[in-house]
Amino acid sequence: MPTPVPADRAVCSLRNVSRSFGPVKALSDVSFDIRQGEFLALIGENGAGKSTAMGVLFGLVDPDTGHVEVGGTPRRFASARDAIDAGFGMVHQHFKLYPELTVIENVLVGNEGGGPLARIPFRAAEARLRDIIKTYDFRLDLQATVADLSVGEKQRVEILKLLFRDAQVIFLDEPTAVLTPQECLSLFDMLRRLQKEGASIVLISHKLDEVIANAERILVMRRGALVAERAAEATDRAELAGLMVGAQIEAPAKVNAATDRTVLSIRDLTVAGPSGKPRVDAVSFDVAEGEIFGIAGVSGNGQKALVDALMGLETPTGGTVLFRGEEITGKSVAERRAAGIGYMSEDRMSVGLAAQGSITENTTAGREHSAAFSRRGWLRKRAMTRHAERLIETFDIRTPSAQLHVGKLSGGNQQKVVVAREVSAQPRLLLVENPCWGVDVGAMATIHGQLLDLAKSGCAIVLVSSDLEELFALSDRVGVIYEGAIGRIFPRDALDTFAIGAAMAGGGHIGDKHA
Amino acid sequence: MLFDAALIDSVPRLVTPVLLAAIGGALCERSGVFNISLEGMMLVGAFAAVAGTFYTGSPLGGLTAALVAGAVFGLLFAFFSVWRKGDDIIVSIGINILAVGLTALLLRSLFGVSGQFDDPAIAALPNLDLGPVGDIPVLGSFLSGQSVLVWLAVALAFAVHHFLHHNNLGLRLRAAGQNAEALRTVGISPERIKTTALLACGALCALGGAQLSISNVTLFTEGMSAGRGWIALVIVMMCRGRLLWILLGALLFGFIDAMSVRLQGLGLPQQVTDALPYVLALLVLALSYRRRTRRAHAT
Amino acid sequence: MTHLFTSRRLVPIGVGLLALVLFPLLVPGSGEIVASFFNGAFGGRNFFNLYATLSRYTILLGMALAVLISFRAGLLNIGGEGQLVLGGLVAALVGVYLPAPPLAVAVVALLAAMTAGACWAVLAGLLERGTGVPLLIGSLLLNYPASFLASYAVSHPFRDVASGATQTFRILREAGLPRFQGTILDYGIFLIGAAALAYVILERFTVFGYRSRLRGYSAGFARASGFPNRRLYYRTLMLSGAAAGMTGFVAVFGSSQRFVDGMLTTPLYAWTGIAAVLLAAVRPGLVPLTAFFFAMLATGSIGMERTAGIPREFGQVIQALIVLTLAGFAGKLTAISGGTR
Amino acid sequence: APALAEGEQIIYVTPNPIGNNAFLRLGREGSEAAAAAMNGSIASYESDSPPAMLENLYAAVGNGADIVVAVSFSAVDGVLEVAPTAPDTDFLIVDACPQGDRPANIHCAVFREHEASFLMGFMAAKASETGKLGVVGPIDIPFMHRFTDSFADGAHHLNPDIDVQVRWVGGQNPFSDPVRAKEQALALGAQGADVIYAAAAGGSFGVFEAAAEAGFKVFGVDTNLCEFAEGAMIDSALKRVDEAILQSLEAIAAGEDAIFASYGLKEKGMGAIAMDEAEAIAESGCLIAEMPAVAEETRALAARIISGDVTVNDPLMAE
Ligand SMILES: Nc1ncnc2c1ncn2[C@@H]1O[C@H](COP(=O)(O)OP(=O)(O)OP(=O)(O)O)[C@@H](O)[C@H]1O
Ligand SMILES: Nc1ncnc2c1ncn2[C@@H]1O[C@H](COP(=O)(O)OP(=O)(O)OP(=O)(O)O)[C@@H](O)[C@H]1O
Ligand SMILES: [Mg+2]
Ligand SMILES: [Mg+2]
Repeated sequence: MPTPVPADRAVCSLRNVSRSFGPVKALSDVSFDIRQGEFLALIGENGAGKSTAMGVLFGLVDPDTGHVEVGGTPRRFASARDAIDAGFGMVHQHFKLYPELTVIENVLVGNEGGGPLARIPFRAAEARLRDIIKTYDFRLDLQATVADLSVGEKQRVEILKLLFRDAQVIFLDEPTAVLTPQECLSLFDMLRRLQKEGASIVLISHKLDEVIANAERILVMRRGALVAERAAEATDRAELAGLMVGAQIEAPAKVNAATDRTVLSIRDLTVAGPSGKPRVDAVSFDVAEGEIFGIAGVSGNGQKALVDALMGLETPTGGTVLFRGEEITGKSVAERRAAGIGYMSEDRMSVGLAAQGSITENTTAGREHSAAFSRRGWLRKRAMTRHAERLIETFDIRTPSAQLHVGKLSGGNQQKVVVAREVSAQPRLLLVENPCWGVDVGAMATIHGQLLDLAKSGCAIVLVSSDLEELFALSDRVGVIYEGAIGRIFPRDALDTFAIGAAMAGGGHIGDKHA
Repeated sequence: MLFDAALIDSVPRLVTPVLLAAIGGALCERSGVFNISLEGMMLVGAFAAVAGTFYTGSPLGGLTAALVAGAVFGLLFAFFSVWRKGDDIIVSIGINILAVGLTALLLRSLFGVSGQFDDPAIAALPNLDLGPVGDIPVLGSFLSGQSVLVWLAVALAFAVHHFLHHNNLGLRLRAAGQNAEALRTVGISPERIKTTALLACGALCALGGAQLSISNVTLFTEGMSAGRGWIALVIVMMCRGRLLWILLGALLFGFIDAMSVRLQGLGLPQQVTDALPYVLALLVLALSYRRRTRRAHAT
Repeated sequence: MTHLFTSRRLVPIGVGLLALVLFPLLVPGSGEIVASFFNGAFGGRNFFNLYATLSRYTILLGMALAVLISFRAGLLNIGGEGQLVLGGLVAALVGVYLPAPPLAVAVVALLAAMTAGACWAVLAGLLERGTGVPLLIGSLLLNYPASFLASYAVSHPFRDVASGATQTFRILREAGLPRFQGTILDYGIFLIGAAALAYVILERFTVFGYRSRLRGYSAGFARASGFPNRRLYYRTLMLSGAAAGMTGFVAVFGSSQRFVDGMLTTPLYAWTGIAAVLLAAVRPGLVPLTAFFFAMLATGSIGMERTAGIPREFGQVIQALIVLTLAGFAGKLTAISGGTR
Repeated sequence: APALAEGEQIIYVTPNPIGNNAFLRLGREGSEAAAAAMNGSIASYESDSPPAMLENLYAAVGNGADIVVAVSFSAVDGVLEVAPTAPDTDFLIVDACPQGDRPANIHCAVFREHEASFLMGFMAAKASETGKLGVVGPIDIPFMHRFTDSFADGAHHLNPDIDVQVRWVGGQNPFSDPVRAKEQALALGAQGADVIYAAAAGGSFGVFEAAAEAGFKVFGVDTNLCEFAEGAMIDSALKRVDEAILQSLEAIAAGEDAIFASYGLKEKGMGAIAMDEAEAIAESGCLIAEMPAVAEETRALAARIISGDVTVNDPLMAE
């Protein structure tokens, strides 16, 4: 343990740091301190430069100009090793885990101690990790293979890594995106305990409420620059949102468009899974024309398999699916699409889009064989391009040309391509998974507006989201999925964060699911 | 007619070159390098072993030369693929061509011959005589009188297995194969790890080549690896880099190879016995994958 | 077309060619070597070597096409060698034994060769979809039985008894592909060229091509978009195998007029085809150039041995260094990132 | 003998790289000797695959060869194609000949390898104590049966009950895989064969090593290889390509058209060390030097073959 330092003293700082990636200025002249024992939050739109700032502090990104200071003296981190040795630890936006190694091996990689040829210190590490697990009530099997863990458990492995090496400055890049409210609570509990023991915490999050609730000091970034600093107790949601975007954002208002004409009717739908436990367990519900049916749940509880079964990507082992009165249980994806079912996958880069394809190619997919885009097997390229250009116009996709590869678009614009394609197909039923993952406040508002408009025009929507705010803003009803089964279904006027959170955790108390 | 002492005796000799190369291939596979130039690296080793033995007069010199040459080729691979980010397959193709061309060229320029180089000065690797063990019927000739590399290869299979699972570097190597970027975030350069793996792979393949050229026979022929590196690659893919399986797989292939000699004696056409190992490999793969997928679905 | 010539990938080729020009200026005596290389690739009496290069190019382009078709759709079919050999063998058997007028013999042989290649490719596909053996491994392993089978066929049941060599009888002479007068180059280059053109049109302008291309970009996307993936999978493999089979037909009905054991395997056509496609980053527009590059290298270094007395191993070493340099400085390919299913 | 023409350019085209291939080397020596005799020039074009052969033939004509010496079956199609386009060039195909009529400028020199193999088989049967013989060949192709089958025929000529086992090297590099060849020989040895005919091209060296380790005797092919298997090699089936090429080129210079020459024991194109002069045998380094009785009987057998009293079947024509 380093000797205690008086509070208010900066443990580390960025000094006039700038960094560009090609034409993109990810950071421009950014300076701030991280103080001993404080809980700091960093917020900003997509691409504001938050992750890059952390990368610089952690030795992963070299600044073009400016430098990092540790304990008041300039330091150059040649690699993450130096940062780790300086007592820094980081939970990255995307997990940095080795899927086929065990939990203990994941923790040990790079922290083994001893030379490269020394034996892996399994025994010593195990004792220490058991201690930590007990202290923080982690519930992790050290010998489990990481690929088999749930998202929440993977998150805990990441944090275990930091605790194992006694990190004194802890960076967390959007750690709560995939956790239940209860899991979030326990995460923040633990972070505050660490803080009490002298650690500094730096949190990046898009969830303004949790930032205000937990952080002491909030830094706001916009387009690579630091634009504001606020004390948590002296600000509110609206102010922060305004600071982030540079303008006021209006969330689209929910209108109730649901009718009583049933579009989708699911009865006892079951999808088998490994180890005999079904991934989707006798799910039944109806969705009406114009209705948005939300599905809440910790990711990994079967929502993906449910949507896949509805789309024909997964073969159900039991139950029936009726679409507009007609049974479609065994139909193919193509048949479902032809019948008017659309799908927006959460895996934007490899399922929602073909990243190396052009915008034109992507906006045609699923309807390439229709008379609009082809004749007797020959593509009508002109029609395809015109269609793409029309969508670029109406959906405000920022691109120099319709022939650009979608992989070159920014995340928000990529998602707009998906939305444009699916909405323009005028579906009768749309299956949507986490449409706003990694999307900033502005684009989120646009996408939400489009989904609401679509519902108004009579389309039924099944919306899977791990973001409760999003579900609450859009849904007419919300079903909670837990271990493949949908238990309670909450009508719009009975939506309650904690009741839903409890249902997401299996109805019991915090952390029960992973016991 | 099918089984006799000579069959048992020949299995270790046929297994060893393939096994050594496969261990090297496994290191690449586990560290996330798709190296299909085992064949070329083996050929280089076979040449260097003969040249080294010829110049130093001792097979030890040959082994050293093979190790160095193999390691150099491993480094070359690493430079173009790991550091210059070249495509593994194209780099492998380049390395294979280079091995064929360079060995033939050196054969001409160093020894003034082409096609083949043999000379009384090329001494064979010593064989380990296990004394009384050699008198055990059948098993005796299998165990005793084999070259030191045979035992080294088997020991290496276990040692590398142990190394991967119980040594820090082994852990990092497996980690590099799983998620190289994650490794970077703990301050370890995946490039270095992969380079190490390639270095070892080159050296191991070269040892396999040495077993061919200064133990199985004591001469060098152009192209004398004769497809054994490809067999090793198939074994690595089949066993997905798991060493104990690789040991088994190499034994199986060696046994089939030795058997194919006998099967000709039964009147099977030579082309059929030649195709046998590959067809068998396909069958084994089909069965094992079938089980694997069925387990994934059913359980 | 401009993007083709500004492509990053062509830079190293340009640098390589530039080096070939600068090399002789800087190293005394090497000018002769470089000249003999280019003479070996393009010169000779009546441009004989150019025709030899083009003749090799025909086969390489055919194999590159076969690889391209499957890689483009994300299917790692590296069994081109087996498909080529069986195509050639079947073409030869039809050419020798079918009692029919020449044109009919040629057409049937072409179709039979394409069918044989397609079947062998589909076999690897069935293995993958039926048992889960990855296409990459299955198609590779199927190469060996194919070439041993062909070797057996021409050593025993179908061998040219009179010659005693391991080859089939000569095909019906009038059925062979016509030659350019007095050269080694035959009209097969038109056939392969037409096939390549047809593929480009198919790929650019048809629904099939659109689907297979996007499937190559992402298999998950193809599934979610409702493409008929099973059909697409087998059709692509069939097309790829058929292209290899057609190349076998061209080799047999073109210059050799019979199937000779080893004629399609020892020159490593299939592997060079893969290298050409990878070097072109699986981009159809670049493949003809990279295939030509390899054809030129091969013919040039043989010519160098003939005229300058430089051992071909030297040429091989140079070729290896060029391949390594291109790989190392042209960046990793990205186009075949899609899964194999 | 008719002299050779003055200052002609000979180009020697081989089906494989010459390397250490004794047969191709001898062919080159023959061509070189001929070139020297006529103050001409000589170049070798080595092919590495069947298609490359045709390329090399075209190149040879393109580079102005007066005489093209092309070796093996894979030259036949190519020569038939190229020769009519170059009426001023003479083509000598060694080891093969086109069927039927051929242009005047295509000449052939073929060998009757089976005759020499027959002698080897005879000697092997004489030398064997176990009554078991072996042959190792590269791949099972008809041409190689001139070695394997005729060796067996020779052995059976002496003793119809003798057992002859044939093994092929096979694999991916059958003509140059001493490692596999050695395994085959060791396996034969383990099954009791005490004399083995090494007809495995490059692989034969593996057979010689096996002989040294396992203590059996061997026979070689093409040239005197006894120095490579000292104390183990009895004799070699000699194939005098150099001699044959020289003779054929002389005939060509004499202006003959479409020469066909077959070289066997009679023409001294094929032979055995046992058939040499006593002095040559003594210096050969081969075991036959210590087996005068066997050598004597072999010479007698050779004489009967030459005179036609004993007919040696050609396995190539058998099927
Ligand atoms: N390695 C890189 N190469 C090129 N551009 C990059 C790279 N890393 C970041 N960028 C760009 O720099 C800008 C800042 O990215 P950064 O990841 O820091 O944003 P962020 O604030 O973390 O956004 P998000 O909320 O989406 O995580 C973005 O425009 C991004 O596209
Ligand atoms: N004391 C220990 N504590 C925790 N993990 C350990 C310990 N000892 C070994 N391991 C890990 O447990 C796993 C099993 O080790 P073992 O040596 O038995 O490998 P294995 O099961 O044979 O592996 P493979 O299937 O790859 O052959 C390895 O991944 C190793 O790293
Ligand atoms: Mg970020
Ligand atoms: Mg194990």
